[in-house]
Amino acid sequence: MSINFKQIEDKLKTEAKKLLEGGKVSIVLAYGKGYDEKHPMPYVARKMSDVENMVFNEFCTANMARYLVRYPRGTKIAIAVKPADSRAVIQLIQEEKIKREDLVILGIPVYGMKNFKTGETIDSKTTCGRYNPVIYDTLLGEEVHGQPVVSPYDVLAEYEKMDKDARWAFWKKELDRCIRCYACRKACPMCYCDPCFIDQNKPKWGEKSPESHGNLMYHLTRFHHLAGRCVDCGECSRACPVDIPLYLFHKKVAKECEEMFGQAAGMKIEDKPALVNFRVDDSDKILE
Amino acid sequence: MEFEPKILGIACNWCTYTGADLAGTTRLQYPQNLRVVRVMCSSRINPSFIFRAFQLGADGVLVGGCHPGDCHYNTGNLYARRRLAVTRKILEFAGIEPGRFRVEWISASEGNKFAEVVTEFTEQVKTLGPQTKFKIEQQPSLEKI
Amino acid sequence: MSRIGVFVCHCGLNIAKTIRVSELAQFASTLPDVVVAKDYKFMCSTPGQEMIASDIKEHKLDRIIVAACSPLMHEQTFRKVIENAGLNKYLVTIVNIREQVSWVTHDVEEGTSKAKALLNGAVYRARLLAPLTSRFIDVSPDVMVIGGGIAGIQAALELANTGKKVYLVEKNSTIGGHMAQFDKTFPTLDCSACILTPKMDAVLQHKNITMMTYCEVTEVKGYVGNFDITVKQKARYVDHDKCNACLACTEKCPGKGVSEWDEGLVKRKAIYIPFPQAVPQKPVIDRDACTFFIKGKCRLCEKVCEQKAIDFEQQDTFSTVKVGAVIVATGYDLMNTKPLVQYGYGKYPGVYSALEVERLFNSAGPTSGKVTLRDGKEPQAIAILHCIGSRDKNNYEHCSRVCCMYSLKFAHLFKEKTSADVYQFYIDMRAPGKGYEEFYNRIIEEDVKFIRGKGARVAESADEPGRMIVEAEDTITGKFIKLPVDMVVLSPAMIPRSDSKDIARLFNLSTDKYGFFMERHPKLAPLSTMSEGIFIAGVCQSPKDIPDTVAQANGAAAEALTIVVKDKMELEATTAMVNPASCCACQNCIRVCPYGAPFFNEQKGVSEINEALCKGCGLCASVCPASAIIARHFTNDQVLAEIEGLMEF
Amino acid sequence: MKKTNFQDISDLAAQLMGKGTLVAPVKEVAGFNFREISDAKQVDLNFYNTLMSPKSAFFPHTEDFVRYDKNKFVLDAQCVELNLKPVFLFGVRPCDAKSFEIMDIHFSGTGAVDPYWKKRREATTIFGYAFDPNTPADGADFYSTLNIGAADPEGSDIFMMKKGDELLLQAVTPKGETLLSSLSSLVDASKDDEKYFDDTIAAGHSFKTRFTCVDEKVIAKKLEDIFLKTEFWEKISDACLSCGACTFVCPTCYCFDICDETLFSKGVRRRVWDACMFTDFTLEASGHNPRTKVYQRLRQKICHKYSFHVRKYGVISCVGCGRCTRNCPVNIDIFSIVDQALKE
Repeated sequence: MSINFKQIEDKLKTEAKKLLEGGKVSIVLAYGKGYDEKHPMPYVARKMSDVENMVFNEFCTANMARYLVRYPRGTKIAIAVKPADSRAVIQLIQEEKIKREDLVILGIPVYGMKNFKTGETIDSKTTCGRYNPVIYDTLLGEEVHGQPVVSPYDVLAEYEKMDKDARWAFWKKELDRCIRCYACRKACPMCYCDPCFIDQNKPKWGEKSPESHGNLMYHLTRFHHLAGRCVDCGECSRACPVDIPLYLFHKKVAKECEEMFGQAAGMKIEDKPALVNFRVDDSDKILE
Repeated sequence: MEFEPKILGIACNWCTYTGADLAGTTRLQYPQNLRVVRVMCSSRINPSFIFRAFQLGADGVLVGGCHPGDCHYNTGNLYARRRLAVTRKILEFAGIEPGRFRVEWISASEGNKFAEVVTEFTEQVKTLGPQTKFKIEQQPSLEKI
Repeated sequence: MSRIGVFVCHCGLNIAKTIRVSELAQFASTLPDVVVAKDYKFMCSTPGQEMIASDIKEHKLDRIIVAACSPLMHEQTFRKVIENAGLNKYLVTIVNIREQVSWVTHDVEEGTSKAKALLNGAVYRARLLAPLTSRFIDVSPDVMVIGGGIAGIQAALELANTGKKVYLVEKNSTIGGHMAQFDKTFPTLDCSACILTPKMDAVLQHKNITMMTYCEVTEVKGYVGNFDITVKQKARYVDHDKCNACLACTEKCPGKGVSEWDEGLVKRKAIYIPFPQAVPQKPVIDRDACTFFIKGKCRLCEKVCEQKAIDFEQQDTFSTVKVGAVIVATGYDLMNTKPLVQYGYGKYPGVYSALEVERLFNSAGPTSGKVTLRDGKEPQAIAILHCIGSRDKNNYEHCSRVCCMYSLKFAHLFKEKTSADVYQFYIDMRAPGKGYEEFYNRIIEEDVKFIRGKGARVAESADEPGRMIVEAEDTITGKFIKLPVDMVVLSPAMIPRSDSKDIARLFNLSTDKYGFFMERHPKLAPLSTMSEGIFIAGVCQSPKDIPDTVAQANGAAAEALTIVVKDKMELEATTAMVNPASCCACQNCIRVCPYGAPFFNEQKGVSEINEALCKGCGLCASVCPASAIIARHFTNDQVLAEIEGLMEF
Repeated sequence: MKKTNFQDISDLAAQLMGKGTLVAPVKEVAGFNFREISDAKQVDLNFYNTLMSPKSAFFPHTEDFVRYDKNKFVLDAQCVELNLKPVFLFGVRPCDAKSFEIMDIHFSGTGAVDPYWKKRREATTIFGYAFDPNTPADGADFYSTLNIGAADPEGSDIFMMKKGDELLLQAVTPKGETLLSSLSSLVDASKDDEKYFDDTIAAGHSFKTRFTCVDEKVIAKKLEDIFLKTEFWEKISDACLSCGACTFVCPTCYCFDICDETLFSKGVRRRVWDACMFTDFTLEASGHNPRTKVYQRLRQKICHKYSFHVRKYGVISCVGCGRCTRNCPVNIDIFSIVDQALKE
């Protein structure tokens, strides 16, 4: 079995038309033509005529949940979500940024997506490794079964094994490259603060110039802010012009949060984000 | 000369800070490497305070709060426990020795525990040596092209 | 640019002994924005305060740093000083160089350099401090007193006499507490009931006191001046409005319950008043002992009640009262000595606990005041064992303070009522109260035998069945003693009420390791707690005798009065606020706040904070990813600056 | 004209390093970048174009202006003086070389002269490096649309091109001439080479990247006309994340922020790149922000480059290097937007 992208695209268009026509939603967040086939873009359909510009192929990696918070509260939105993206939607509902009843979720089961910059296949190494969306109203394609289930955290083993000095050397080298274009936070569906803490002058949390310590402060704090919230879509790393493997750190934090608090981000609408929650019987062992 | 670490303490007003005062009132002796910031509750501690402290040259950071269940603000330290646990994991994955960051629940009546923890933690940080990874060098680094 | 004045206190030699204070002041004067730096023998003294005030004027200072003792000690003092000198009181910073430096090291080098680092942190912080203005809120004029023992009764009466309305909450069906169980009180040996019952009656009669017996506090909302306290009225199954206290029901009732008042020595009815002088004089039904509740039939009481006051359908009811201040006087329990198997309590019938003996002496007690053993015989030899569980590292380290005295009282009463030999096994005799030493001397004269040695074990006598052997080491003679007796009285440790943890949780009180409520300051604020507007009195704070308890109750009443006497009160200004320009509407603050202070303003799409509910913990500020919440006086930039200052040197 | 074997570039590099600072393309994790060379073997000319533009040679990401110590008694502040050795900026593609001229307008051409830019420019000899007109262009770039040839020597002091396994070097300016004649590792080129050189330059002019050429005045006018057509701008910015990736890789974006970085009493006042796509770019001290919406910012960026800049300085502030398109996380293509605008 393989993913029939064309079929998904057709179904996406049919659904989008239906939804827009019936006035059930005022916008459809999905994918549209880019400057060439390999470079599709996030696309917002507002009118019936927009639907023709929609596409879906293996390069449609963007997490459309990122755009949800851009529209006024109460806007009726249909959104196309891949597995990780659906978790972002759930997480945003948990955080009361959007309401479930304002959304029509068009689920897309996928594997074998490709990074449009490198052409590499995207798998559990850089994303959450799921094949089917966690939540949807309509599924644009067949549920994927029979694909190998790989833990999204397997990729961490190599880094966890490292000696702490080596790990520091690794992160220093990676983070030192950061040019502070903030594509990571802008591509992130969960980063919706405006202004971001690092943009502030009072307090000035970290240096604003792209040097080691400011970069470190920005990224570490961002990892913390996303603890228990990161849905492991991997968009931050794909957005990064200098290819910093931010996903590794996010995965590590997500893994630890899952182990400590027994809950993964964006899996259940009823959950409360782990870091603004507690259990009286949380063990002190988590501090050791 | 023996390495004398700089240790930042962040203590909640109601338990650990009061406990530290009690250690003083009972004249318990402990190493003088600890410099305490008083906050109202351990939950006030923003993780970035800790990252920043290491950048500013802290060799260790000790956080003190009320025992879980005894928080002056009911549940503050229960949130703090989760947040600081994550802070710890982040520091560790970034390559900071976990022994440089510690959270202890010290009540207002535990002056002796305060003194013991400070003594023990100071010793531990001494063995780990100076913290150089996060520390910002005084000289601004070279321009980047 | 701020103009900072630094004032270094010697605290006599307390600080000056381990910190080179003049060097510290000299160092301070080199720090940025520091305009003047001085050291002085006692900053908190009048000349010290005047020096600060005059320097504020002379040097146009706008920030003051006092390096002295803990801020928990004198922050308020110095706030007042600078306020009187025309500065906003939040612009003073205290550097704790006594409790956290000079008292914890002997090394002058170390002490001085740590003091410098701390001072530098304070300078960094002080530069960013902002003046804060207090807000005023209306104060509810009423007071709640929790616990209807002598402490609660006294506090309630004092307050009521000033014209304030008092709610007196008692979980039992009568007020009176432990004192009602006593026969005589030391050292005067006046009858306990004679001095207590008039007060109980005064409570009942007082128009300003609402007695809430058989009630428990279940929820506390609000804050100083405006507490909303939910009280559960446990179902009594007797309508007290209808009941005329004829007590016919209690005569007919076939049910048998354990008499709490008689320490379980006898049974009482299922519908009962705890003791004849109980206030109110109206019965309640003990569900666990009532035949109807157990077997589904009986209802004898209902039949005999002419008032039709019996109501088996009654449910627990809840009511909320608004008060400005609360006095907690929940008293004590005696430690359960059963687990201390070496003393044989519960195993040998001849072993009694102190409160049981109180009941034996009492003419209204199970033996009508005759001292007889459980088998009805009069004891021939009695051993009173002090410090059972207290002054004991394995159990309770504290001294229970009253046991020596009541043990002497017991000895006297035993001598008066029996012809038995009475032995006191003590570690130290402690008789520090007024007339106590004299009482001790009087008992020595009464042929009571004192053995200085803690009772180590109570064993069955091999020779005389039914008698016991008390084993102890007489530490004066060094001899090991085995004394045959037929009655052993244990003086167990006084410990907080079993449910004091719940009270602590409800009212946000801290407790020490045994559960006694912590006072705000052991010397200077022994009746206040860390929770504003909540005061403590009596044994719930620490073991004490009746005179001390009554004195505390009066004190707590006066403390509570300082709050409710005013129409409006000033709130701490160190609350949190939201900067709407930065708020990202994640609503984390709303999710975490223990007090429900933040709320979401749908219209503006941002969180806001109800400052009257805010207690200034700062939790919201640290969970706010956008740093939009400003925790006043502990703002992000103030804390960061302080950390930077602390790490510089 | 001189030449050298392509294999022996490291010798040339070593020689340049002996004369000053060499800045040349180096292969890195995310692509090629201009770096100060410490080992001649690092220099690698096997690249299409670098990830970051070479503007950082004159306009570094951070440039310190003043270093100070807020000592209690004196404010010890010192201006940062640049003491530069001669700099050789090696391997600049024609479109990028063109960008320096556009940047000169802002840093030294309009009255206000930025001493740092000027000093760096003066100290630097630029080695241009022709695109190969025989290999197809990358899908993202469009320099020919802006009338820049694949092998334009304009803007370079010395212009280089690859011929087989040889590298030809031709002086373009007297500064280049002087340097070239002093480079002993090079040999003289032949007549053939000279012909090849001229032919390639000519071929470069007919080399076509994407889009057809449009008069800059027409573009400028059109953008001005539709400036207030909010619907259009909203539509084209639907995908934009409003990050700074495009501006930071752009060779002609010159906006910067001045900020102070302090540690304890010491501090530095420096210039840091800023991006008009950031929300706080236009945030005023009062709290007012004239461009809070993504479309406002993207419109500003497009109109500034293709309209306002033309009206003010007569030239488009874009060289068609395609970096913004290549590095956009959501594949926004800047000239596609201009193209759509023209069709509006």
